[in-house]
Parts: sequence; structure tokens; C-alpha cells
Amino acid sequence: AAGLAAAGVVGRARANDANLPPNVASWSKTLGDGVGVRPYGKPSPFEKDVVRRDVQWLTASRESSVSFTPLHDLDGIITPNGLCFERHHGGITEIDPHDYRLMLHGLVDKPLIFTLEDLKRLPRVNRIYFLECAANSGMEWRGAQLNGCQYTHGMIHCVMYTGVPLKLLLEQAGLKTNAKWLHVEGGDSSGMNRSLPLHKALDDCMIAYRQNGEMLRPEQGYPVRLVVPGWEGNIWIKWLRRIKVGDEPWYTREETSKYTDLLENGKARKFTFEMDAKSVITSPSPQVPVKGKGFLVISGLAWSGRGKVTRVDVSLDGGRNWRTAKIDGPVLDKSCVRFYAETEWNGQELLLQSRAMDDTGYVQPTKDDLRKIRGVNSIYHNNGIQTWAVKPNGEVENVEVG
Amino acid sequence: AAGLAAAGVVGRARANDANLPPNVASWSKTLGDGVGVRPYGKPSPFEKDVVRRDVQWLTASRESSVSFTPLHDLDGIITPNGLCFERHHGGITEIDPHDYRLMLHGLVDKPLIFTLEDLKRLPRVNRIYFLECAANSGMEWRGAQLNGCQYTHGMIHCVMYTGVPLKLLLEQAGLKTNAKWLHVEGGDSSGMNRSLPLHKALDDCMIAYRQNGEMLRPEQGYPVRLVVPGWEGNIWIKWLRRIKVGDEPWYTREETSKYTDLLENGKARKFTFEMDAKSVITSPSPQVPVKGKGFLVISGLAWSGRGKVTRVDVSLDGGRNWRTAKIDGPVLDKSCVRFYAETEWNGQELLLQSRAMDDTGYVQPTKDDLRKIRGVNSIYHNNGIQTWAVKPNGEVENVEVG
Amino acid sequence: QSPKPQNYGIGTQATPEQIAGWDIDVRPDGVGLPPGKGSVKDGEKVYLERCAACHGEFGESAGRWPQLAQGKGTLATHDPVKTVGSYFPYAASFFDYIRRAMPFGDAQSLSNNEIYAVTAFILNLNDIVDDNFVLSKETWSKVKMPNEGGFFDDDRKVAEKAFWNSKPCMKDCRPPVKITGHASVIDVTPDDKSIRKGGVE
Amino acid sequence: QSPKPQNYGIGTQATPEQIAGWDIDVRPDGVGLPPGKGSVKDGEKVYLERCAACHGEFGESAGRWPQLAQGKGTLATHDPVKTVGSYFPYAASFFDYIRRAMPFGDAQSLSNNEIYAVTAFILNLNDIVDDNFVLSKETWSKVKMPNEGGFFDDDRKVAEKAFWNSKPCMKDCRPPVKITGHASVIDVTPDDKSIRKGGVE
Ligand code: HEC
Ligand code: HEC
Ligand SMILES: [Ca+2]
Ligand SMILES: [Ca+2]
Ligand SMILES: [Ca+2]
Ligand SMILES: [Ca+2]
Ligand SMILES: [Ca+2]
Ligand SMILES: [Ca+2]
Ligand SMILES: [Co+2]
Ligand SMILES: [Co+2]
Repeated sequence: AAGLAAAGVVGRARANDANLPPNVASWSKTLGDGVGVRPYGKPSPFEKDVVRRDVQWLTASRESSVSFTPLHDLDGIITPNGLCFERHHGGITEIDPHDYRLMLHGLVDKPLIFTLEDLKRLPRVNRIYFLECAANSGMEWRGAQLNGCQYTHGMIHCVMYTGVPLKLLLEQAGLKTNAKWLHVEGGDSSGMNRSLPLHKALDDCMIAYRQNGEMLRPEQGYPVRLVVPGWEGNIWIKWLRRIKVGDEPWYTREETSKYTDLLENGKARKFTFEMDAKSVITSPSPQVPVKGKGFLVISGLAWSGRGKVTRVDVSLDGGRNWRTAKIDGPVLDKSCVRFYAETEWNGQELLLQSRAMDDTGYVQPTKDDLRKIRGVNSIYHNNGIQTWAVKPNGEVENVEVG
Repeated sequence: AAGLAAAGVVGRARANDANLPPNVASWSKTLGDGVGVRPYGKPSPFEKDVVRRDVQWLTASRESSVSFTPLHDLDGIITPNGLCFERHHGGITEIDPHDYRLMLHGLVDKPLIFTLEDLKRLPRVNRIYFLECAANSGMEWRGAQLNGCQYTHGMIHCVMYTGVPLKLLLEQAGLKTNAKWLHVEGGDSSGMNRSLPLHKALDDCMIAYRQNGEMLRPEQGYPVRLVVPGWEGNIWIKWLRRIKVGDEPWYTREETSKYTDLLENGKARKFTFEMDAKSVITSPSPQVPVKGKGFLVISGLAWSGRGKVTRVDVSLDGGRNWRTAKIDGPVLDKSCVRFYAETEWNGQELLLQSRAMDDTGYVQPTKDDLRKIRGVNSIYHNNGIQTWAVKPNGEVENVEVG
Repeated sequence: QSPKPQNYGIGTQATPEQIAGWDIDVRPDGVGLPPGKGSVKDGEKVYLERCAACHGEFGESAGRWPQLAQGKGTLATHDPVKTVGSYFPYAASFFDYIRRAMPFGDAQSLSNNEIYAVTAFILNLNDIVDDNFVLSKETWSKVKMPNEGGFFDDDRKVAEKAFWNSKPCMKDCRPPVKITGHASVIDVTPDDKSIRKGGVE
Repeated sequence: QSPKPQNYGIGTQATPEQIAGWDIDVRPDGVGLPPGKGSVKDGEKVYLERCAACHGEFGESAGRWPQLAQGKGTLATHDPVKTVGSYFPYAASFFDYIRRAMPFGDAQSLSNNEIYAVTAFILNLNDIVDDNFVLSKETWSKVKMPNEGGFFDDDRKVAEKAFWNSKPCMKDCRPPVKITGHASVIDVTPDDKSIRKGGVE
């Protein structure tokens, strides 16, 4: 088959015959590093291009900017800790855990301070959740802009958190009856602060100190971050320093100047917390072109801030016709799911799309459907259907369709 | 409460007052590293002691040895990739993925060679599985020996694999009707080889190339390893080079000299593939003593090679009385589960134990129950109940009870 | 969760002094404002010394740092400029932010008087207060922000109700599709030599 | 899975030459044995040059490297010594292993004749073949390993049936418990300064 030949070529292009059968590869004859030589392991040097990347023209400084998860280089639903996208407003805050304190005060019976050891002694839970920045895909409102799902959709990651239910922590201090909102604040040099409705705090929020088993990474808020399942990443306060209980919201800079969604009429939505259901095809995509003719697996991620993803459809013709993809692996509340659709590709142009549905009945809209309601100035919450054009030579491009 | 005071002391012992309230911490005033400065992230420098460790007297060389997962420093069920225990027989094999080939031959219609790109183009699945070395806890047959669950139980990890179902790969070559066993072989310099029954190959085995989303780590077989859910780790061939289909087993060195279980009468069990249900309390344990009086969460891991863990019981008195622990987080087939039991500790001696049960009705036995049947020469498959003694000062020791 | 909350006896009571050192948040209604005051004139001095290098002498922004003034009347256009004057609903939204985060890289280095003063100055830059204004707890409620009424609560469940459409079209859902825009034409993607250009030989 | 296997057209047919270069496994019944032969005498030379430094001149092991000879009659004792002679069920189990993995660090460096010879020598060290033995495909079936009958299939489901006991005891299951052994007394754990010794002050 054409696919067979093409696949072979790609593999052999740079291969060293001395390592290929019938020859015995060099590494089969000699010893490598022993155990304990790498107490904390790293990826193979051959995977050096699988890294977070930033877009330097986006912001004035890298200390208040974003780097993106290389979604095109991953599969399954778990993001390895070293590749979780970064978004900082004062750079990576480095905290000595002995000096870490969490203050809980305001409309409580007894204000409390917790050390990290205190938090680790409390009952804890383990949950896999996605975290998506509300600005994910924000550069794409006016049309196809960045060539690569790392850039268009890479402000998301999905890990298993371990931490204390926020409800349990609040119960230690005791809430006053007029408590309605929390002021949650980071210890970074932006003092990142947001207003969190109490009903969400009492529902499924966590005071997390671990990701994928080990302690949080510095970029993700070491030693403690807030987990707000399904809600925009900005409110998942990293380096969490203080929780103040109050009776109304604070209207902080991050929930007024930023993270409000400006509509065409000049009015803006505020407190748009939930991340709408969304999906993206991660392979093929601009950074991972089609590698050979013949059998082709189309793969991607889907998620919803409102609950579980129930279905993902895939289109090959820009949204005229759809087929239902196969979801494989765990399907959990407010977590990513992995989907696959299979086809045969013989060099024809494809316009690849995916659309996610969740258990509230929500269906991911087209970008134009979104624009009809929201205009193009909203920056945040762009969950429109993404289109990738596959060209006859296998290259893939981010395009806009109409 | 006593717990309050004790907890405070631990936290403050090394804290720098200048960073504690009412003072504003130094890291709240200055910028840290920007995004993109750490393209592939690492743990906080304050977590430098969370590493794999080896026991140098165990083997003649580190190239054929084992390093252990720091279970006591983890929570939840996912092992971060950098901390998955290592077991090599020729050191860490470093393979250029362009030179990687997988050969599939023997009793097949059409022998095939796959490049890595070929494997990545095939349909794939994502599953969380534990991998336990059959020699895990092997040093403990004659009595309590190593002080730390990292050493007694650290030859296990649990990650999400992505890969091709082995059944699907075998179908590409077409099996002859007399096919019954596979010879699976690694490309490392030990040419690690084992005989795998065809029924298991067609059930749930995978040709995996990813762990927790990213490509396998070199220590775990980059670029391709065999995944044999629930079965002893030695047969999960790393750096997989060749699969040969045959009609009977090979009796390789690793399934005769090693990985056979010598009983008291001098006869040995062979082909003991399944890992019996097992559990261990990871905290408190010798490397993580009890940190203060008062409320105490007892936490641990449980797993079964035969299916799902259905229940875990915990005892505080060395197995006289038991209570059922809470399992938290995903409960998946042949995966680890995390359990918690809560108590109040006021300095009394405890003899902590946990026992796992699985959905075949199997109950983890005591070490003495095991010894009655198997003697103490078996090396492998020690799934006996572990006892930790908690002393009045909070120190924890590995002990044997009778 | 248990019906009756359990007290675990973990954590230490926070003293009023400890809380005071960290309790820096300020609400629109003035709750949380520190003691002190500052005039537009004093604010100009602080601003020129500590802020203007990034935000521009008139709040117009230097280079790509955030713009703090102008932009009025742009919100409903194709090029909305969001500033203190054009967009922020409350003075608290930037008073609180300056207090915790500015100057960028030297957070929490301003005195309370300086924060009041520089806030007054930025309000003045945006024609919200006059040149003689002095900002303090007492004058706080005098500040009326132009865009206070510019925000409304998340209404997606109503305004976007059409997206809750559990039976989406599967066949011939639209006329043949045309490509209307190309990311490659815009060409703003960072270069990455690791990406193989031609997939198929 | 699909009832009818799908062919994806992925992968390249392996040629007999390619297979021959990698197809090194050997079974107890001799399937897979390469051409060639080797005598005990020739094997002694290979062994002394390439193996004895680790495994000892008589297979007794140097330092902590594996022992290859002796150990007969120890399997049912408190100190079982597992060697080619005492434990291995088939000559294939170590012929195949030497061929793929030995000498340690210099794998696949022996010729077929050298593998036959050193195998013959190790058999001789273990009194399994006499001094004049020449090992080859033809003489393979003459080798009778002492412990061939020493293995039986996994019988846990029968022999350990008692462990399938879905209703384990929960209360007063045994008399009060005594500590009978201490890891701290044996003291073989690697030192680790990161472990806090006293948990409670
Ligand atoms: C070295 C550059 C720099 C200096 C000096 C600086 N700022 Fe800023 N300012 C920034 C950056 C960068 C941001 C945005 C940070 C972010 O979003 O994470 C910002 C944001 C702001 C904002 C919010 C703007 C918006 O639209 O949300 C205000 C208000 C502000 N600064 C005021 C000040 C004041 C007052 C000073 C002096 C006391 C000051 N800045 C000094 C760089 C600077
Ligand atoms: C540098 C040291 C070294 C040299 C030289 C060496 N070996 Fe080994 N040998 C080892 C080690 C280490 C192992 C065990 C490796 C493992 O288990 O991963 C081993 C294992 C073996 C075993 C299996 C033992 C058992 O009980 O399972 C045999 C047989 C063997 N070697 C034969 C040989 C022969 C024959 C040679 C020479 C041609 C040789 N060795 C040279 C170190 C060496
Ligand atoms: Ca921001
Ligand atoms: Ca071994
Ligand atoms: Ca009010
Ligand atoms: Ca470019
Ligand atoms: Ca036979
Ligand atoms: Ca010691
Ligand atoms: Co929002
Ligand atoms: Co076994």
C-alpha cells in the first residue's frame, strides 16, 4: 500500500543501517547507566522537542505570560507534570515549604493559620481534573491565527490532584451565616486574587498540594493551589496564601479588567466561571502532519466544565457531515477524555473538525455561531469548533471556514 | 489539642519569621523565572529528597539492579514518570527512535517489521495499570528487614499507558492455528526474554509507547515496552525488539533460574504470572514518622493482578481487630487504589496493618499464612500483610509479629 | 461528607496582628481601605518615578506594557481599548491591584499614602477626578467610574440556550465549505525547526 | 474488538535474512540451535578468558557475581544455592542466556562455537557431561539436567484456596500480638539523612 511505503520512508530516512536487522543494534551489546544514576528521571534526549513553548510577541515580559502544553505530542488524558502549561503574573514563585502559611479568616468563627504539615495531616481526596485558561484559543476570535494546537489550545492540562476538600477546611474555622463569597489570594508577587462563590467552594473545590502523586510543581503553585473543577484557570489560585470569607464579591482587577467577556455592544459579561464544552483534534494538526497515505487515526481531546463529556463527533469535510468518534480511557467529571476516529487517507484535502457534547446536553458550537452571539472582542471563552486543513502533501494548517 | 502544638512546632522549627504573617514573604515582592525559561519542568528544589533509591549491597553491579519508588512521598494512585522504580539487567538502554524496529515472526502468515512511526499510526488505547516486580518485598520472607516502604514495597508503579493492543498487532501478521505461546524479547544488552501465553496476549496486553501522556522514559523501555496487566513486571519486556510466535514455552533463564518460586520441599512453581492482591500503608511508615499527636490519617496503596480491589481493611493492633478503610479516587482493573483510615493518636504504640481484597474474593494473607504454604525461600510473590510499629515518639519501624 | 462537620484540631488560631499584615484586599464599597490619603499632585510624582517607565507619562503605555488611560468610547468598536477610564467598573479594582502587585517586580513597596496618591493621579489622567482631588477613605465614595454599568452577570444559559441541543445535525448540515482564512498567511506562529514540513514524500 | 480482524496496511514484511540476524532464541527441544559445536576443553579456554573473572574459576562466583556451579542438594535447605547444576531445568535456559547476554557488558560477542564450548564447560563444571563431551545440535539431547523435574505449574488457585475467603475475620481474630522481629536490629537499610528521626517533640 502507499501507506506502507510512505511509513517506511519516514522511518528509514534518518536510520542507521548498522542498528537494523539483520544487524544487532549497538545498544544491545553494551551496558547503559545503572539504577540510582538518575534518582529523578527525565525524558529520552530524543524527545527534546516535546516542550512547553511560548509566543514572545504576546506579552511585554515573560514573567507575566503563558507557555503552552504540547498537546500534539501527547496522547491519553494525563499531562505529565513537566509539560503542564504555565501562566504567571509575577514569574515562578519559589516557596520554602517551611515558610508556607495559609490564612483563613473573615466571616468565620475562628480565624486559622495552617502550615503545610497541617494541611497534609487533614483528610484528602484524589481527583483527575482539567484546568483550562479562559484565554485558551483567545487569539483565534477574529480568524485562524496560530499554526499548531499547542498554541491554539495548549492552555489546558489534566492531572490527578491530591488535596483537602475546601469545604472541610472551611468547617475547621466555622462559617458565619452571612458568608456568601470567598476572597482567594496567591502569595506570588501579583498577589493574584479572585472572588469565589461559596456554593462552589462547598461543592467540589480542593486545597491541592499534589499533582500526579508528587508535590505540585513550582509553576503550578507549589506548595498549595486552589482547585476549582470545571472553572476558568485564573481562579485556581496558585501559591495560595489567604482565604477570606465575605458577603459579596470584590471585583478584583482579574475579574473586571481581565476575565470579563466584552460583547459587540460594548457591555461585558462578568463572573463567567464555567468552561464550556470544547474539543480539539491533536493529531493530525499543524505540528504533526500526516505521516503517510493509507490508514489514519484522528485523535483529540474533549472536556467540559459542566460535567462529563458524553460524545465527540468528527467531521472530515469542515462540518457538513459528522461521525461519532470512539472515546477511550476513563470518562470522569470535569476531566479530559481522549477520542479517536479512523479513516483512510489517499492525499485528498480534508477539513478536520471535532465537536464535544456533555451530560447537560450542551453541544460545542461553531466559531461563527459563537461570534453571532459574542462578537469577536471577547478574548476569553472561545470554545468554537477548530478546523484543520490537511493538504495533499500531508501538511496541516489552521484555517477558518465559511 | 496536643496535635495542634506538635504540628506547629514541626512547621516552625525551621521557618524564617521574615516570611510569616504579619510579615510579607520575600517571594511576594519579587519576580520569579518567566514562562519558557523551563521548557520541561522539574520538581521544586525543596523536594530534592523525593527520589528513587537503591540498596547497593543487593547486587554486584548497578547495571543489573533495582531502584525503588518513594511510595512514602506520594499520594493518589499515579506515579510521576520520574519516580517509577527501575529494574534493569544491562543498564538503561538508550535507543534512537529512528533506529527502532519491532520484529514479529514465527507461527504467523506474514512476518512483519514495524518502525516506531508504524506503531504510532495504529489504533491505540489508554489504560492505567500497576506494574509490580515479582521480587517486590522479596527481602522480607525471613522477617522484617528494610526500614521503609520505599524498600519493602517500592518495586511498583502505576501510570497511564498508551499503546496498540497486542491482539491487533498479531492480527496484522495472522496467527497460525498451532500458535500457543509468544517469545517476547528486549533490545537491551541482556536481551531480556520471556514466554507469554497466547491467551493473555489476546486478552489485555498492549504494545505501549507512552506513559502518562508522554513517550516512555528510557528507564521504562523507550520507545516501546510490553504491558501485561496484572502480571509480574519481569514479563513487561522493555525496549521490546522481537515477538516470535511458537507452540510451547522457551524456559528462558528468566523463567527458570529466576522468577520461579522455590518451596520448602525443594520443588519450584513455574509460570507464576499473576500478582496476588496486596497492599501497604505508605504513611505513616519508617520514612514518614507520625508528625504530631491528635488526628491521624493512615494512608496506603492496594492492588490486585486478578482484577479490581474491592475493599481494604486496616488494623491498629497487629491484626486482632480490623476496620474497613475508605477507598478514594478511581477504582480500575489491575490498577492501584488509594485508601485512607482515620484515627486519633495520643502516643500509644500501634501495630499498623492493611489487607486488600479483590473481586475474585481473594484476601491478602498474613506473612505467616504465606510461609506455611511456601516456606521462606521463594524470593518472589511475597504479598503478605506488612506490619509497621508506631512508637510513642512517632517513629515507625518495620516489624514482624507473631 | 459527614452531616456534622468534624473538628480535627489542626491549624493555629490567627491573631489580629497576623491577619492585619496580610489583609490587603479592598472592596468597591471601601471595606478594606487602609488609613492614609493622597492627592493627584503627590500622585503625579509617584507615578512619574515608579510607573511611567512602563505605563507611559500619560498612561498611554510604553511599548507593550498595559495602557492605563484613554480608550473611552472604544468598547463597542473593532478595536476596544480597556483602561481604568474606559473599562474598570470600580476604583477598588485597580487600587487593590496596585497595592498588591505594582510596581511590577517591586510589589508591596508603596506606602498607603502613595497608593492613594497614585490612584488619584490615574483617576485624574482619566478625567474622573479633578486636579485638586485628594483620595482617602472619606472621599472614596465620591469616585464614580464611567463604565460601572458596563457589566452584567453570566447569562450564557439563557443567551446561548441554542447550544444545548442534544441532537446536532449529522448529515449534509451545511452547503459545501470554503476556506475563508489561513493561519499560514498571517504567519505569526513562532518558528519551530522540529516540525517536519512535508508529511508525505 | 472487531469480529473480523482489520488489516491496516502498516508494517513491512520481514525478509528471512532480517529475521535470521535477530532470531537467537533456543528452546529445550533444540529448536533454534545455531550451527557449530564446542568441546569442554575449548570451553575451558573461553571460560577462563571471558567468564571466570566474575563467575570464578570453578563457577563458584567471584565476590557477588552469580554462582554457576555447586549447590546440589541445597534446594530444600535453609540456604538454597541455585546454579546450572542444582536448579536450571534445561541446558537451553543458560545456552540461550549466554548467547544473548554474556559476557556481561559485551553481549553477543561470542561465536557459535564459543557458545557451544563454554556451555559444555559449564555443564562439565557441574558434573553433567564428562571431560570429552562436545556439544552441538546433534549431542544436544544427550544432556540431562539434574533438576529438570524440579518445577511444576502455578497451583496457587488450588494450594492457596484458603486465601479466597471473602469474609475475613474483623474482631478478636487472634490472641494479643507480640513483636518477633525488628528491621532496626538487622540495620541493613541505606542511611538517609532526609528522614526525620523523632516524629513528635
Ligand atoms: C516594569 C513595568 C511596570 C511598572 C514599573 C509598573 N507597572 Fe503596572 N503593570 C505592568 C504589567 C506587566 C502589568 C500587567 C501584569 C499582568 O497582567 O500580569 C501592569 C498592570 C497594571 C495595572 C492594571 C492594568 C489593567 O489594564 O488591568 C495597573 C492599574 C497598573 N499596572 C498600575 C501601575 C502603577 C500605579 C505603577 C507604579 C506605582 C505601575 N503600574 C508600575 C508593568 C509595570
Ligand atoms: C563482568 C561480569 C561478568 C562476566 C565477565 C560474565 N558474567 Fe555471566 N553474569 C554476570 C551477571 C551480573 C549476571 C546476572 C545478570 C542479571 O541477572 O541481570 C550473570 C549471569 C550469568 C548466568 C546466569 C546465572 C543464573 O544463575 O541465572 C550465566 C549462565 C552466565 N552469567 C554465564 C556467563 C558466561 C558463560 C560468561 C562468559 C562467556 C559470563 N557469564 C561472563 C556477570 C558476568
Ligand atoms: Ca491577567
Ligand atoms: Ca533477574
Ligand atoms: Ca456593600
Ligand atoms: Ca513563521
Ligand atoms: Ca517440543
Ligand atoms: Ca543503617
Ligand atoms: Co470567564
Ligand atoms: Co512469578
